Amino acid sequence: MIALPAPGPRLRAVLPLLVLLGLIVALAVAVPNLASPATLLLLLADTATLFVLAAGLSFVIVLGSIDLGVPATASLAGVVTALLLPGWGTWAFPAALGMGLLMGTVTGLVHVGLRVPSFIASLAAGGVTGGLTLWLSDAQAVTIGQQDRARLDWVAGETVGLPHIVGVAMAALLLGWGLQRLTPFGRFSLAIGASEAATTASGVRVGRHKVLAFALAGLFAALAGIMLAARLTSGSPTGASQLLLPAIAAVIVGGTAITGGTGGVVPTAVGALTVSVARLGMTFLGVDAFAQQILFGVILVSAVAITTDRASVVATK
Amino acid sequence: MTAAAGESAAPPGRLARVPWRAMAPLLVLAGLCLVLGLVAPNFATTGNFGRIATSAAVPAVLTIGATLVILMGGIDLSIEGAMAVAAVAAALVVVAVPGPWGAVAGAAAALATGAALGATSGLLHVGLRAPSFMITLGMWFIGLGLAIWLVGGGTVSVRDSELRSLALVRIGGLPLSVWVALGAVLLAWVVQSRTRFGRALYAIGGGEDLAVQSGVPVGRVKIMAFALAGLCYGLGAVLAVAQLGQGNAEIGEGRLFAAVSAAVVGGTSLLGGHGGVLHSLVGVIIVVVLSNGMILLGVPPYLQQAVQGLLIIIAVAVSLDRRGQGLVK
Amino acid sequence: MTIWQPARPGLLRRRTLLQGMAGFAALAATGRPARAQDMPTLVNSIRSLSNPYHATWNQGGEAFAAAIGAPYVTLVTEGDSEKGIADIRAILQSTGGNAVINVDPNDAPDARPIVEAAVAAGAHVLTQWNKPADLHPWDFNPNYVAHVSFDGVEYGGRTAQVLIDAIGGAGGIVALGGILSNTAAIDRRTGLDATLAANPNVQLLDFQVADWQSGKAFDTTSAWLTRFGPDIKAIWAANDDMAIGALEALRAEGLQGQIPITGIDGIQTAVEAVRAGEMAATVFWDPFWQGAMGLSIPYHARTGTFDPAAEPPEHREFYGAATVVTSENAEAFYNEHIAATPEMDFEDLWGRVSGQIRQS
Amino acid sequence: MLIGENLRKSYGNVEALRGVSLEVRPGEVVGLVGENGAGKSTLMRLLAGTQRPTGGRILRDGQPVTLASPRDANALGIAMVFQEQSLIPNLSVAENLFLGQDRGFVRSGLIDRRAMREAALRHLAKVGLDVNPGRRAGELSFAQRQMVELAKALALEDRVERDLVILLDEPTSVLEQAEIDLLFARVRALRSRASFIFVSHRLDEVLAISDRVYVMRDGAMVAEAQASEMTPTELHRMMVGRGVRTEYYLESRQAPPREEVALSVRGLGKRKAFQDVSFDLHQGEVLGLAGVIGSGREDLIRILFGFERPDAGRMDIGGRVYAPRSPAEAVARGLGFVPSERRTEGLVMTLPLGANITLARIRAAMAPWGLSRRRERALAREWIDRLAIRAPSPDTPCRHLSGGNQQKVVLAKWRTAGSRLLILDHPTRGIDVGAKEEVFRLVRDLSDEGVAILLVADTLEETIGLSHRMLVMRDGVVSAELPAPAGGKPDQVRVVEHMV
Repeated sequence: MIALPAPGPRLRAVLPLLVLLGLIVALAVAVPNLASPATLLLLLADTATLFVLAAGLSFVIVLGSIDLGVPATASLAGVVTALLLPGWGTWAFPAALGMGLLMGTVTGLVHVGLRVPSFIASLAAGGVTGGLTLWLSDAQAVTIGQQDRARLDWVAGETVGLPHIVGVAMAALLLGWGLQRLTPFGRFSLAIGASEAATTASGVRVGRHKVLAFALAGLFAALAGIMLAARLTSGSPTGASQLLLPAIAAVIVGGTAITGGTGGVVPTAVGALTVSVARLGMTFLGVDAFAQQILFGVILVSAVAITTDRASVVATK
Repeated sequence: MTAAAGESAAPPGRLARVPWRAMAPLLVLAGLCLVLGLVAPNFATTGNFGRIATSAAVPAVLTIGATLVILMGGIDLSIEGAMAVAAVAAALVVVAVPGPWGAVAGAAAALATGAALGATSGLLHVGLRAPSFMITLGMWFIGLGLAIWLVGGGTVSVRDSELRSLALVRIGGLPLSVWVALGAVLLAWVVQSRTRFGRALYAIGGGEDLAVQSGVPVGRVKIMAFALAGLCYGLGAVLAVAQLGQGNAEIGEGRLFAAVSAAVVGGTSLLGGHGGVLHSLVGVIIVVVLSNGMILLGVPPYLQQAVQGLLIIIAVAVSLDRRGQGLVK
Repeated sequence: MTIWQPARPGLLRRRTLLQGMAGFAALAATGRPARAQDMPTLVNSIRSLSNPYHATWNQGGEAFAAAIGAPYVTLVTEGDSEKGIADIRAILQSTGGNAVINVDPNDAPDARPIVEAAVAAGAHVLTQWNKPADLHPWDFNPNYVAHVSFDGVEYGGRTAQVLIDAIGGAGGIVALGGILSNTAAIDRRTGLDATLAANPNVQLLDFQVADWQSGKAFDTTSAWLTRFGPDIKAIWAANDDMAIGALEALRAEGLQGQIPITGIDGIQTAVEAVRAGEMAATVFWDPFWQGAMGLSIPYHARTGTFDPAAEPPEHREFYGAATVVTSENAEAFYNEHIAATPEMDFEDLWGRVSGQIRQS
Repeated sequence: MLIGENLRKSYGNVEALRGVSLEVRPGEVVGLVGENGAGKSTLMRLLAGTQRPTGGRILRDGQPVTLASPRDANALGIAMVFQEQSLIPNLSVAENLFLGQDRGFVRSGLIDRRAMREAALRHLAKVGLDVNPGRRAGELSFAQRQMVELAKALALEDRVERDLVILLDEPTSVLEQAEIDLLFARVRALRSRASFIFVSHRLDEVLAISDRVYVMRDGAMVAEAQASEMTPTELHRMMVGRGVRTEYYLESRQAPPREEVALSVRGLGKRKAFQDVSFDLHQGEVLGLAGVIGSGREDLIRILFGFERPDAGRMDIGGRVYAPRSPAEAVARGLGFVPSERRTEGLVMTLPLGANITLARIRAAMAPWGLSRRRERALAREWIDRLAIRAPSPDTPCRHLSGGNQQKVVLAKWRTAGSRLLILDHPTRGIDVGAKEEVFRLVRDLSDEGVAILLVADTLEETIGLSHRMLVMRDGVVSAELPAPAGGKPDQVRVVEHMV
């Protein structure tokens, strides 16, 4: 087999990080008054919600599946939070996270139980969740009243200049890293993504881990929904609908292969930052708004071209 | 996805040889029409069927394009981008070229733009050996960006161009666009089942490595498939511009998931090798009849979204040939 | 074992080329680097440039920026609140606060973080359409200059009234709504309901959502023709794109002109339809005015032409004047606004004020 | 005329073919026999162009040729009938017959379906298969598919002027006796148009159909003789060489098994695979399953490990009913499975050594605070030493290991999981001789530790050498149960009688 001289595994793992640092340096050079810690915090805060959603998605992609329903789950969590805050107080947050966990588990069960491809199962589950959200919110944004806004401080607030939302994102990153690195579930997810047949033949309960991955995707999506609602002090039924594609891009640009078996939340964090820097960079450089879409598409295609591990791939579908 | 081992002896009797699995989508459609016919006011009228056909024309053409790619086991997310740039190109050319020739030139421009974008997706997919899911996602953004850039985000009106005859001139009670769509479906069926290229799609979907070994030019077929799919999206754009009398970048919004789910609901398997344009046509009709029916029944807007989600799961779960199913990713 | 033998060295060279391109594409973008000098950067933040309404808005902004020779930036939210806020924060950062922002927030709640960020950076901001009810310019003097909106309720009601008059005060009406949760969609529906309540013998046959898109409006209208057929006397649409979709659905069945349709936004295709008698009315907000004056008012506040704190409340939260375009004034309106490029007196700051916004 | 001269082929450091030459004259049927792993399939793949030799050359009608792909071979009139399925299940029989060659049927851009159907019927008639060419290949039985593949090979006739050379790899293993007779009749009838190379385990069949027979052993050609002068036993002796090498299988270490029953199976059956299988497997015992392909032994072990459910019968482990619904339940009850498809079912190729070793019992790598890479690496080093696994470091992905070392990692996986019952499915397939001996030593170690082993070996000799007791299966039924104690090993030919 004439192995294509693809970049070695060690280089491929570091490549996305190099691309990110390259972009940041290029940006700092192009727009001098940008290179300040304040901007960095600004960047982290603006990436936080996208990262948490993408991190949830990465659990599913690492397994070799996909979840197109996460934005609907995020919007649902935002609406549930806004609705329950007045009555339940801080209990609204666990309730919203619970809803996310529930919708994720349902998607997983449909995919594993009915053996429906995850692309379709999650698309359909997203439709159902979307309908539920519109019904719950009576089809309009639910604003969080002044008296409850204090309860949002753990997300929207700041202490000594450090935005809490970045802290929440860091916590999610740590939780995700822990789950993927330290637990059997994390190891089995990688194994299932790389070779489901060998993992099954080793006695691993593959179905169970798949449902757990979808449930976690739902949980993280709910957290992202809460973060979004807190920042905007209101839960909107279509709040996160535009986040799906940037989230998928973040996972892929970070180096997690769409076919599964590699990557996780840490590369996804790099990917999310790269997506934000690219979008923000284009705004800073005054890139003509029309060209931004085209540029984003080009960056996506080249990221995929770099990260796809072609040496062992026989037939890419 | 090899077939199930040794399940050859089909149960005796003629009825048994009818592949129930492949018929499932038709049964779902028949059941849906039956229920709606009874419950929804004047659902089963020629007028309504005509309107269903008119509404199904554009999605049908788009779904054919998506089906060509899905048959190979790939996926094409660039529908909305390709359609947007083709629609804008068509409108610009129609306005630029005076007289009746404007319409013809406009349609040609749309088809060419769609095919070009599709061919690019194919070249990148084959050349870089990258998953089609990601390449076409990138092309979606590129197409949309091009469309916005071409007209500075505005809308080009083609209100009184001959192109509109596609939507306004009726033959046998149906607008030309329906006949064009039927013609496209027929042509695609012929290509899919009666040309070497068409059979190669199934071969690649059924067993790509075996196809390569037997000398099927897999790379060329893949690029051709994406280009033809792009052509379909261009044709869809022409019909949409004719129908709405204007071309802008928003014309493709929301059409991707409708097209892919229609193909799957119709019985075209996402794993490749099974189904076809006729299956997908049934899927499109199911989706359009459902949304038409829900309006006739006055189903509240936010319930419609949930109902459509449930339908997709039921149709896919029913029509899945789980017996021969390998790993469901 | 790779059966596909792409052992062509060319592929490796192409990949290094791709990597290079991705890096430089971000850098060597076509835009103008933001020049730091005394003239404030004018910023228009709108939903997207792929819809005609906001495209005209953008042209208004460019015209005003050209008139005073200030750098001009367009930000698009693509419907993503997060991106909208992040982009505005980025511009404030890169211009060091020396900016004038005219923003149509993606959703009402977005206005709060945007205004707070602008005021903190010392920039001047003017919001349009959406803002939370409890957020007021006078709470953020002088930087939050004003909030301009158009009385969705009033114009939703007035277009409904045009329809009721056109059908002689009786019969069935169908209505096409915008994205369910958008404030503009909710206001205009409230106006429609109010007018309907005032006309008991006109009943709303059905209300469906077409998400501001003409494609969905087309399909919904043709389904209605089946369901109600001749009972439909008029079609009310929350914006022009959906009105055009409904019109084309009627034209497909040769009914154009027989059933009055109204839309809102005043885009060119709609005004032409009113002139041709195929639409009963549309409401022209004059997005060109919104794009230009939305920058001119806060710009003049920043350069001291007026002190926002001293302005009366109806100058801080006001409904802009809109023109209801009906068959009577369609011809004159077309020549003045569509045919000729409207020259605008950028100095006439308060010319279009038509009453203070109702405190809900 | 097809000649192979001094052909060599090696996979990494495993030398599959060590300088093999053979000759096929026009109209001749040449038999090719040898034990599993003797290099028969590798030789066939070189002649069919699916793989390229690392040494020597191939001559076609006197001209040296290079066969880069099956297409090149087809162009020279060489066609292979594959052992596994090489038909695309969702395409029709006719389409499979002419896959990649359908240019001739195109009339004005469209495939002339009637012409294709007629041509298909003509070719199918040549192999005596009356099946509707429109039916999907996936719906045919194994035997029918084998016939279609033969027809596909013969279809070369229309496109190549010269006489054909058709390579038949284990064609009779899935056929009933009637179908075998039909196949042989066809082959004899076609001798005027093609010459054949016939590879099979069934020595009597080879002698019946072939003019000349080649015998291969351990990657080399050891004999060539006229079929008429040979008997199956002589042939078998040549295949095996000097008698069963007692010490090669460490027979001296074959201690008698323990009394306790590890697994008892009563009346196990699966439709169309095997019926009424009963046996007891004792702790420390190696029970060998002998039988040719299609005897049902592969289906039996997949049911024992929970991949599929049986239609009849009962199983018990340690007195409790054992009816696994999934491999997970089998592992939970103490079973382990060393698959024949090492690269797809045995290991996760992209994961490192350590990760694979702990896959079946992740607890082994768990520290109180979570999965510890350090503990996993230590475990891996321990097994690298105990099993002499040649690997640069515990972190190398398994993809970079040789076949033999990969097999050791699989065994280490199940030793770590503490399996009390191990199913070995062709454990020595595709690994070098040195590694084979280490596997045999491992089997002995496991047996001494009381682990019960169910062995489906590559060669009869290996089964006899390693097993305490043997179950011989033929066409889905246990045809004999033979003891194979140390020093009292049954003679291979007697076992073969029950197998064929």
